[in-house]
Amino acid sequence: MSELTLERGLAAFRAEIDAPIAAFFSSCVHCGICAQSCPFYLETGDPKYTPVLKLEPLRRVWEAEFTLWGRIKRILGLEQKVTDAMLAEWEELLYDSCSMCGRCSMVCPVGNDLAYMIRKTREGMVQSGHAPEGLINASIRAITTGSPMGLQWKTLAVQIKHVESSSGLVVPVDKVGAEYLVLLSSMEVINFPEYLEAITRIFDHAGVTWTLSTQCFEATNAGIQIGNKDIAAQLVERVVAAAEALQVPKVISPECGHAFTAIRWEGPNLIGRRYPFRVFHIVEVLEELRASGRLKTEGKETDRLSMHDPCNLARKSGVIQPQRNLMDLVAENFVDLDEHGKYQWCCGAGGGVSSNERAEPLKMAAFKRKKAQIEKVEPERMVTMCATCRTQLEEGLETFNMDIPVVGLTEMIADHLVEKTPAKDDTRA
Amino acid sequence: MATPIPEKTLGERLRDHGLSRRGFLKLCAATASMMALPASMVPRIAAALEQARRPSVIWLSFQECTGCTESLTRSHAPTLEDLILKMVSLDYHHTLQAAAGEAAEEARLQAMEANAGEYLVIVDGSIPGPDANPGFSTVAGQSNYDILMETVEHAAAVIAVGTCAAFGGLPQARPNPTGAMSVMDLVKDKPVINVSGCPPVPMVITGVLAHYLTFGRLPDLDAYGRPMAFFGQSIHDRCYRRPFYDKGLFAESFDDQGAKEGWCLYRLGCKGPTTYNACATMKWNGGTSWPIESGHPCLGCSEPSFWDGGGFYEPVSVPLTANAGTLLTAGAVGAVVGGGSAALAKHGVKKADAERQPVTIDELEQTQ
Amino acid sequence: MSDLDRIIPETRAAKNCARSPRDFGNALPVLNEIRHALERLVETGEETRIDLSGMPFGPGDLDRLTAWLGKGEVTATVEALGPTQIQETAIPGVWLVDYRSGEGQRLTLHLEIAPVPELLRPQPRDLAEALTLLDARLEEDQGTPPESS
Amino acid sequence: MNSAMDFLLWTKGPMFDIAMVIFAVGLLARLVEIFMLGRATNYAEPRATEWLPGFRTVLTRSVPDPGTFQRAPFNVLVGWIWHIGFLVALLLFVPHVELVKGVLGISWPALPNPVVDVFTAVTLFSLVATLVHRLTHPVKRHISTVEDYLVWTVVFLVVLTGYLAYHRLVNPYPLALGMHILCAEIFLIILPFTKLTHIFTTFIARWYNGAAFGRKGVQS
Repeated sequence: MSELTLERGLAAFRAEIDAPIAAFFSSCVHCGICAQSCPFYLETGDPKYTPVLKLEPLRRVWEAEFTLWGRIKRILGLEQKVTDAMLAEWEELLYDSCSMCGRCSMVCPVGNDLAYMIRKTREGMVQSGHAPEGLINASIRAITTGSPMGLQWKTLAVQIKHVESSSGLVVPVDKVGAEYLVLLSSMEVINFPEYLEAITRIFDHAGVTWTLSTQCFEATNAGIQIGNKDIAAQLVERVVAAAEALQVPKVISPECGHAFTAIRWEGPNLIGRRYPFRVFHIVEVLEELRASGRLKTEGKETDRLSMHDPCNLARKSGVIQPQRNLMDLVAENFVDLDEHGKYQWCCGAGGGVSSNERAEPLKMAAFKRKKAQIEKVEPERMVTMCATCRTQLEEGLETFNMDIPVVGLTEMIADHLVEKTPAKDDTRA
Repeated sequence: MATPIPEKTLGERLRDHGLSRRGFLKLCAATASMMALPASMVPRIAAALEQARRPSVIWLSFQECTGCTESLTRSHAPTLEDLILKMVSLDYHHTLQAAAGEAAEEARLQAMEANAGEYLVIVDGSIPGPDANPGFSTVAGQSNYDILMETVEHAAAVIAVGTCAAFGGLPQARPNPTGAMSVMDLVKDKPVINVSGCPPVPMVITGVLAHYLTFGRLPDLDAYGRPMAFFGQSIHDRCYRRPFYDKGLFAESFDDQGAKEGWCLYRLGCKGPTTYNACATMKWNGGTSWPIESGHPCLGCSEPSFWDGGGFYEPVSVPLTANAGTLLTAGAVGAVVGGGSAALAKHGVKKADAERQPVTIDELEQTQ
Repeated sequence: MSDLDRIIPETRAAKNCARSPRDFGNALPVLNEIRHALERLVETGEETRIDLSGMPFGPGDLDRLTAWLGKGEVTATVEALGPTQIQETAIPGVWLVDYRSGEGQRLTLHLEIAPVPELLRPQPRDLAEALTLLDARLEEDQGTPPESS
Repeated sequence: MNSAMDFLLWTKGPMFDIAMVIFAVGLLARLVEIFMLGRATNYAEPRATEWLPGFRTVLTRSVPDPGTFQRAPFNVLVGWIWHIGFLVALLLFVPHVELVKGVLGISWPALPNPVVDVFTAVTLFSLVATLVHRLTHPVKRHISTVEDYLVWTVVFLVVLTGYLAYHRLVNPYPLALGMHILCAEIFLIILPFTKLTHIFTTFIARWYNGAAFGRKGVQS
């Protein structure tokens, strides 16, 4: 029976090296600025968490096999070898202490996209058998059950019933030819069922046709987090198959950061072809509805609100202004954190850190950066649009005894929808 | 022309020739100036010269152009005439002596015998080395090398006058067809003083003689065996145009405004920064001017390998042979090498991709 | 070119470079050196000689210096090994001593900071022989001029 | 003959050729090694084109975001100062301009020597500061390798010998100049094989970074 080995890991590192990787490693001057952008270094003060150092295994393979001088060094016996022991040591650095938030990619003076390199390095870690247990289990569950948390359709079906009874609306399922296929994340289904009700009401309000798919409802991708193409591709294929089966032109990724980047940016490359549909984050869809006047709201939140931009949505996907436009729609006392948008700070839970139980202390340490940001602005509530971020914010704020509730943006929009009766008149007219 | 060892001191001799004490004092002032010594040294020089004795000098000319002799005979202070008559006994010099043929050579041998161990040998011109064809340069059928070695054997010291004698000069420039060598390449067991320059500043030649005469010993020398008094500072350091260099004001062509204003000639190829000589203070033609003052960059003629040290009009910082062609060729080679290296790497990537085993959940489970 | 032309500066050279007036050059440091020497002369009587031919002067520097020093009351010529022109500058105690060869070429040019330039004073050994010389002359009724030593 | 002038002529002659050839071969090899690897086709629907954001990042990445500047002001400022000083001395000193003109036939205006001198002195001080920083800052000390110190030494020696040569503080001058040229040649020789390649590859890296983020709608 086949097994994961160092050789497979090295081959995976090799296969991941492309022109940008070579340019990045060629350019690093060890200035250490990346550490100043990493919440894991900043909040622990341990220099081993310097981002560029986390890439050492990949760098060694690049130097030895992709440079002239490296080849000469290899002949002279000066090669720095990548060993199993080394990879075991680096497992913590590449998984526990990196949420792939990409902030280092934004500040590196020579322009290195470190998050891109971390993602590629994880490929070799998986192939060599050095991925953390929590992520392995999530991957296995995702493949075998369809959900990283082992959630079944029957659980979701119960949620759908609740939503339908509380809203008096129908949640469309397996509706061929709908405009949007809505995907969910297991965490939302379990922790934040209000999201499903919110989109049901908003889409009904705006007259959007949409559907869920019994074939695939899960948007999250454990393969992306653990860093393995094979698992990631299988999970993406499920989404594509479901969308193709229902012949939808658009797919909506839920309030989950990595799920969006997985489907939106990595997915087509994982399966090696363009999608027959387009992918949007729910915030993008809401913004489009708002801009086209299909979102009619009344009243505004009056308390002081601030917002946490999920890294995957803002910095890594360019969705920054839409959520602010939507906030302006429903909040009159909104204030941004000091560093926000593409320069926001990670909550500390992304990139698989939240699925990696072992990383719990580091995850909480990294949160302190966010905590400090929140303390500076002193909001009464925080708004966000990622279930993982939201969970982390709630846990973190509770840990530090800060009484600041966290709400999802979509629900907040749903709360302010104008009552539907006049809309019926409109359709009649 | 051979002279016996002078029994009288120089002071007595000069007075015999009718020189008054004021005249002698004046001679000393001129000598101090010539030796680049401070004027405060004049009394000491006077005391020393009073007691000095005339040395016998043998002048040998080899592969040379007579420019050095020309330079010396135009030395104005004191004129060579004075020097010959009053200060040294020039017993042999091809160009200047009256005697010719056998008699001339006889004069040299006589002087050597009469002053064995005490005479000075002045050499101008480079010498075809012991391994070169001796026929490249001969005097009276004798090779330059043989004459030099024979003459130097009982000399007190050798003064190599001019860059050819000091460093090989023009004859030694690549490809050095005559196997030319400098005096110090060949003479290892006698003190050799190099008075380099093409030609040397005439006062420097006489100054070295005056120093030997005055103090009875050789002057302090630099790493090239040149008298520190004259070669201790670079042209650049003593150049009156130095303030322009320091201010960054340069002539960029020979007729631009900078050239007319007398700005620094660095960009026109001036070798002043790397050249050590006394031109900036001693000047030429009776103190009238010197190359930089007349608007021409220093060629660096008093330095070794100056003929092979880059174009006269190339600034000091310009590499000798490197050019864009070399760079482009090397770049092209690099591209090919890199292409090979990258192809190899790319092959590795493709192989890794082709042989890639997908990760299965079974495999993941095993690592638990 | 007459000797006096060389020693007593004219404005000719200054005019030549008037187009590019320069407030630097190597004349100024010499002027400072003269000042220090003069100070020593006044305070301790120490005399100083400065060799101007060894200075890295640029065109016009020497002329500018001599122009600055100006011309004093005393001019003297010593005929020994060619002429030597001695010119007092406008600064008492500062002398220009221009040593020339028999052909009129300058051997060297000194500045002497002294009450009287060395060359003008009788040399001590000559002075020692002076009395003998005078006696010899008195003894010679015909008054044949003695040879100078 | 083992003399300063021979040494200078050796550094200006054969050694310069050797250094330039190794530099050109090594650098081109490295650049080809990078570009030939290429990038996989990206099938994801882009939000924007890559070219313009790529070039924008090439420029804008020279200036850090305000937050980073606040967190690492010393690193940023000293880095800026010595890079500017080094570039001014390298590109705008008259002898260097003449060198480029002599080798490549292209030239540009230079700065007055005293200005370059000030830049050089400041560069020397800031280079020392970077070394102190590297030796004392926990992150920099931790991530520094032998190569980092080697490269620092070579860069420092290039500037130092240049300064000494300009001020003629080493005698004889041909020795001082030869040392400076030799150090510069060592710099050229190690450039393609050390982190000094960033002089060229940083623009490639920045472009790739800007392009990757740009196609997702973020100006990185």
